[in-house]
Amino acid sequence: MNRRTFLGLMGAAGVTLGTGSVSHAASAADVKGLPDSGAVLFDATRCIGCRKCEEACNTVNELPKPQAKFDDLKVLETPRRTHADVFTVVNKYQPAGAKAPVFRKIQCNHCLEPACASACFVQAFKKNETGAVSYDASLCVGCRYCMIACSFGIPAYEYNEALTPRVRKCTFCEPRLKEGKLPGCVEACPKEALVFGKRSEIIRIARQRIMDNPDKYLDHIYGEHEMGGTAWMTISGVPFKELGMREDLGVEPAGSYTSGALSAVPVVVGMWPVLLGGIYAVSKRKDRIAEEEKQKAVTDAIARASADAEAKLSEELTKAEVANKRRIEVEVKKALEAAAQSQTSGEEE
Amino acid sequence: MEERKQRIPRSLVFLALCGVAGLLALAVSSGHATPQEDDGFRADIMSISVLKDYGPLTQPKVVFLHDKHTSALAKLGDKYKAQCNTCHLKDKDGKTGLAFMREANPASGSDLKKIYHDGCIGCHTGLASEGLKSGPLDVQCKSCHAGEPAVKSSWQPLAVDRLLHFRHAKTQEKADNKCGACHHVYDEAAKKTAPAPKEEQVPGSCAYCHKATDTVTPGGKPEKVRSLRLASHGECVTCHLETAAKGPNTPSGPATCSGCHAPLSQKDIEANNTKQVPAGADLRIKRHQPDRTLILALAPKAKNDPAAKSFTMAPVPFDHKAHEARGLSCASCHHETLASCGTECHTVAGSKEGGQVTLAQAMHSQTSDHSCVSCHAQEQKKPECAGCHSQRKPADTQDKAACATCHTTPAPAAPEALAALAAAPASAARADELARLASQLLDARPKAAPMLATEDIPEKVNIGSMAKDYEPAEFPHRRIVLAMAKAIKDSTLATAFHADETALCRACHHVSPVSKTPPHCVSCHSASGPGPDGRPGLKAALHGQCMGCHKAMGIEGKKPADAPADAKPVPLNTDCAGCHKQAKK
Amino acid sequence: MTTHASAKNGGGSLFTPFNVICGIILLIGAGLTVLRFTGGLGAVTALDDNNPWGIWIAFDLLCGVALAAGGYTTSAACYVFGLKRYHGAVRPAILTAFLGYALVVFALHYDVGRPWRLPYPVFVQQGTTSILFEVGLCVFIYLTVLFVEFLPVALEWKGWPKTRNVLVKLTMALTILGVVLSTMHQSSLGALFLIAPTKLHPLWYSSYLPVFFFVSSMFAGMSMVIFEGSMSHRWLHHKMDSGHLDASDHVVLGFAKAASYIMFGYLSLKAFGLAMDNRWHYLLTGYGAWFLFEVLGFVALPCYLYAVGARDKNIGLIRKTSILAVLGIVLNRFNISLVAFNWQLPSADRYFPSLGEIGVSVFVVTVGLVAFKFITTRMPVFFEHPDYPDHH
Amino acid sequence: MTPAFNTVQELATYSKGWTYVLMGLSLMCVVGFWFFLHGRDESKDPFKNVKQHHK
Repeated sequence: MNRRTFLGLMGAAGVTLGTGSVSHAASAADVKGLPDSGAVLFDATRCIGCRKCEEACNTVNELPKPQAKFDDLKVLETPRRTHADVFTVVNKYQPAGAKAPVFRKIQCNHCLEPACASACFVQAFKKNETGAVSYDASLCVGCRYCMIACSFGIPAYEYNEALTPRVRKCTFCEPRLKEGKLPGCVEACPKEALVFGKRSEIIRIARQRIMDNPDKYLDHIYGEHEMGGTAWMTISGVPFKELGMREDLGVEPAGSYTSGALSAVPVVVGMWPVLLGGIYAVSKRKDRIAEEEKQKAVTDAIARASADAEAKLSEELTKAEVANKRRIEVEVKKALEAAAQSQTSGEEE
Repeated sequence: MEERKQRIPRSLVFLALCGVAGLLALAVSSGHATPQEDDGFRADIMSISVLKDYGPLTQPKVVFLHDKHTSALAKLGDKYKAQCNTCHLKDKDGKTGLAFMREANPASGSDLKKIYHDGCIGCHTGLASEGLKSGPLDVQCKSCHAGEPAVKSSWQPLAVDRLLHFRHAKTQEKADNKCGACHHVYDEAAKKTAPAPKEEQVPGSCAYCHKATDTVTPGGKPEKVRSLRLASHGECVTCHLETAAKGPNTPSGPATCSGCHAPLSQKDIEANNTKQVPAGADLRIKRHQPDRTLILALAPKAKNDPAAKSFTMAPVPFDHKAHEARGLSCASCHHETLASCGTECHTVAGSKEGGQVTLAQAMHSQTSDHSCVSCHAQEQKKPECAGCHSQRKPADTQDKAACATCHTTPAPAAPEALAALAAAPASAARADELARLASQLLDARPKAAPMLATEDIPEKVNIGSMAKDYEPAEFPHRRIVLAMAKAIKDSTLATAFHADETALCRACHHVSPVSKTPPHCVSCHSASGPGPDGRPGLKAALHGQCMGCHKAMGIEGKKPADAPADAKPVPLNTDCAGCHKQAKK
Repeated sequence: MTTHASAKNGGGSLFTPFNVICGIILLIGAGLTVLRFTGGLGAVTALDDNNPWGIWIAFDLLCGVALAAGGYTTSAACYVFGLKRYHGAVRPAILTAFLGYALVVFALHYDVGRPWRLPYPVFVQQGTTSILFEVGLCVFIYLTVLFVEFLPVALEWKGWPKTRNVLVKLTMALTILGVVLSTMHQSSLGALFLIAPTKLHPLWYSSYLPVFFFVSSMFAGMSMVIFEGSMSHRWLHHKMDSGHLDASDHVVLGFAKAASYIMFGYLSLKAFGLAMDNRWHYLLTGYGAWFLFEVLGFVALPCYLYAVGARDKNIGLIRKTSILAVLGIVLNRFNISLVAFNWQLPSADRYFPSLGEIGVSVFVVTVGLVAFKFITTRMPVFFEHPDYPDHH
Repeated sequence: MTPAFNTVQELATYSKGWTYVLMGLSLMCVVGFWFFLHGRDESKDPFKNVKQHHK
């Protein structure tokens, strides 16, 4: 759809877009992604909402302790989102028809093609081999475009930092991964509602569970394809919408939505000078022609006038032969005057 | 210039309005992910799209709430004198049709459309003009042509089960037109249906003739047959209304959509059924069915060769009566015809009549709601069973030994005899013989599931192999096992299938060799976390078993009924210290 | 004339109502600035994790850039399309544009977390996939271009003919460069929101967003030139020479006509946008009404009124219409970045600007006004410098 | 009313179809609008402005 309407856009720019989309497609085809990067499966049918993962996350990342202790489950009554000092939250949902509440863990999904990375104008975000989408505060300008771009609404911002505010989000515990440890939350989960592994493996496991218990799970792995695929995936027994997960995200990576506009840019650089130069030349030329025509009109007029005068003069001369000298002089004088007159009037028209 | 001077203020006024409207609407709609808010469920949602028989619809379907209209009209009192006939016409024999304001569909779609538009909008405007509350007028198509209803539907089909049938039959006991009140046959002479007063005259259940849609069989007698929907509403609702008309003290059935099709009303109906039907009453609907029989899986080629010994599978003794007593109606297993499954349709090899569904599939299908296995699987969803069975994937429940639970061969009966019996044409004698053999097998079945001797069941188990932040959990092993055994004691199904004494053990000690001393969990579930194959680690396995079971049985946080007085309620899944105390550091 | 002007200005009392009001606003602004850079964004703004962009982006950036489009439209009209009688209007337009962009950058220093890193995307590490990178780059270059384009004015004022004449020779090149850059970043400001199809309301989201923004920036610029012209005429009439004065009516009529025509095209584009993505049914919702309010009330209506004004040579009507059109641009940018953005969030989580934010925005605009007044009362903007009679 | 679509292709065909219709319309309208816009312009003589300007 997007590509197609983008065609329209290019049409508006009056250019064939071969360059833009084709090269885009070709280069994209060569990219294999990171099938063996780290991934996590969240199984909503296993989660019991004990908030052990939140606690672990808080400790591992040395985040400030919240007022409510982590074993206080009343917190679950109100839906929450991630914040600068909360990288993950578990929310409680009461799906229509389900007898027991269902819980869902929210954190950065570590997209395969991250929107934040595609949106960041200093490349502060990067998808790594570990699977983590890491953030480099030493480059961040704090424009918060990443927060606009993320369709999962994950990145948060230190609004109360005066001079060194950072964007904050789940790090996938990348340092721990590099030490061969599990992410804090995964390690802490008492039910293995969170399982860590190679993405390819994780998808296989998820499929296995769905196949083994067809009436326990919906036949969909959320995150396998959403937004071009994410490292954190979810399987559930209730519709994902019931768990506050958007089902209208589509399978296009966020970057693909802007690639069209981006490939239109060079077209502008290439064509505008040409078009504008052309217009300039044309308008210049029109002025010149107009100028010339004006000059011509004037000179013609003068020429015509003097010609008449000449004619009159000679005719009078022939007549004058039969007349006496004085009368000739008189006539000549008259003729000259007439000529002079007609000339001036010629100039005027 | 002047006109402009007027134009501007006018356009500005328009704008102001548009803007205010926009703002208000914004304020209202802001933050609503979906424009439609779900306010409750209804059982009377009809979507009117008859025009689609005349070509593609140019408007979305009309969403029509039938009860809403009837109740609203009823409130109008005298304006509702005509009752149903306000919207439904009487035909020449004074029977009220089910179509809106017509006896038959007109030739052209536009006429039909006119009938509806005049009918609906006419009535609405009429009411509105009298200052009465009315439905949408013709201003905006969308208000009627909504396509999808804004409310969710709770509509449930209502099956006339044996209880309901019994209650209806009871009302007609004295009447000489007993069965005929509902059941009818086609009288060729009169070219119309005539009641079938006597049992033997009844051609069968409604579904036998009345299919999902109107059926026209050229040359058939009759040629045209109403759909089950039209038939049932035509008969039931009309009859209910007529009885109701006799006066307040003649009991009558519901005449509204929700009366029959709303889940709540269906609960009431069931409650009434059980209340009004005497305990010992014989509820069976006599359809020449056997009490007990033997389901034979005879290979096709053997059909006309009595001597053949080729059974594809040992026969299954089937207690038809017992299954009826479970509250099943004919339709629960049979399709509209009551022919025995194996003979014509679901043959061993499969046949066209049976939609190529073989006998084996018909009986074992996990998905169809007619098969034995799927129905038994439903039973496993009961709380007392779900604890164990929700944890096992269906595959686990089908170890091959289980086949023999149903498929058994009567001891003396030689295969030849069975083959001959199978091939023999249906007859009373054949039926009796099958019944005899079936009884022989059924009576041989254990009356109670075998159990380990109580002392062989460890009383308490200390689960502490990975105690770190928490002290070991003391697990009241024996009490739980005994409770489980007690819960399923009375179920013949469970008794039949838990035929071996360790069956219950395997609920938790799964996929390990059958034994009184099963291996420890840790021998398969690593204490260091999940296996690469996705097998749970020890902690998750244990938590999965306990919590999963508590949740599935719905006893989480509750005190089991038969628990000793001193027992504390089953801990919540999130109550860690409920099972193992926080370790003191 | 200049000397005289400045003398008069300097001589008169400083406490004119204008100066007093500006002074107060500037003081408040200073206060808020301190607050912002000691307490962080949270101390001044109503922004939160769901709504990372507020009016500092919606108004100061999006509207600022759009309304500063007068620069490239006017200079293009005059130099590229050869409408020489617009010459008198070029300098004010360039000045407004230059100030506009300067203020945009100025305002960004408040909105962005670490302002001193604003050069990073250009000089340290380039996030070339980011639309914002392109915007930043273009704005950065274009600001320079505008500065060079405006420099001659300052030089005439200071009286450095040589450099001035060199720069004037560059006019053509600079103009075309300006149009190229403007096309790029004006459209890219719209493209910024392409990445969030699930957050922006379908009526406003379209893969045409870049085109919408570019096209609307054209008539935004023209309307702004007309509007700003009428303002100047009110307050700075004494600064204008005959050349500028008779140019200005030409400009008003010509731009009204052009704007009206472009608006027509913009309207068609809007319709195509809806049609391409088949978004019609949303028009029946509350957002639909609001959308129509924007498109009919602040594009279609001005489009029509401009046309009428141009036909009747009705300068007054055109000037009034220009206000409507400018408001329309503001409304559009606000809708896209605030009203229709995050439309699916519950109303409790929606954003509404804090007084602090509004304060800073007002402050920024005031700074602009003051600068504009300062320059126009001294430099040869509305009049030709006697030593440099306009030659073309 | 939008009919139901089974494939993106169908949806696209539908919406693009309408887009083409609209394109046609706008092309027609733009002509009308052009004349409305320039309806009261004084004489079409191209040199008029030039002369005026030259004076």
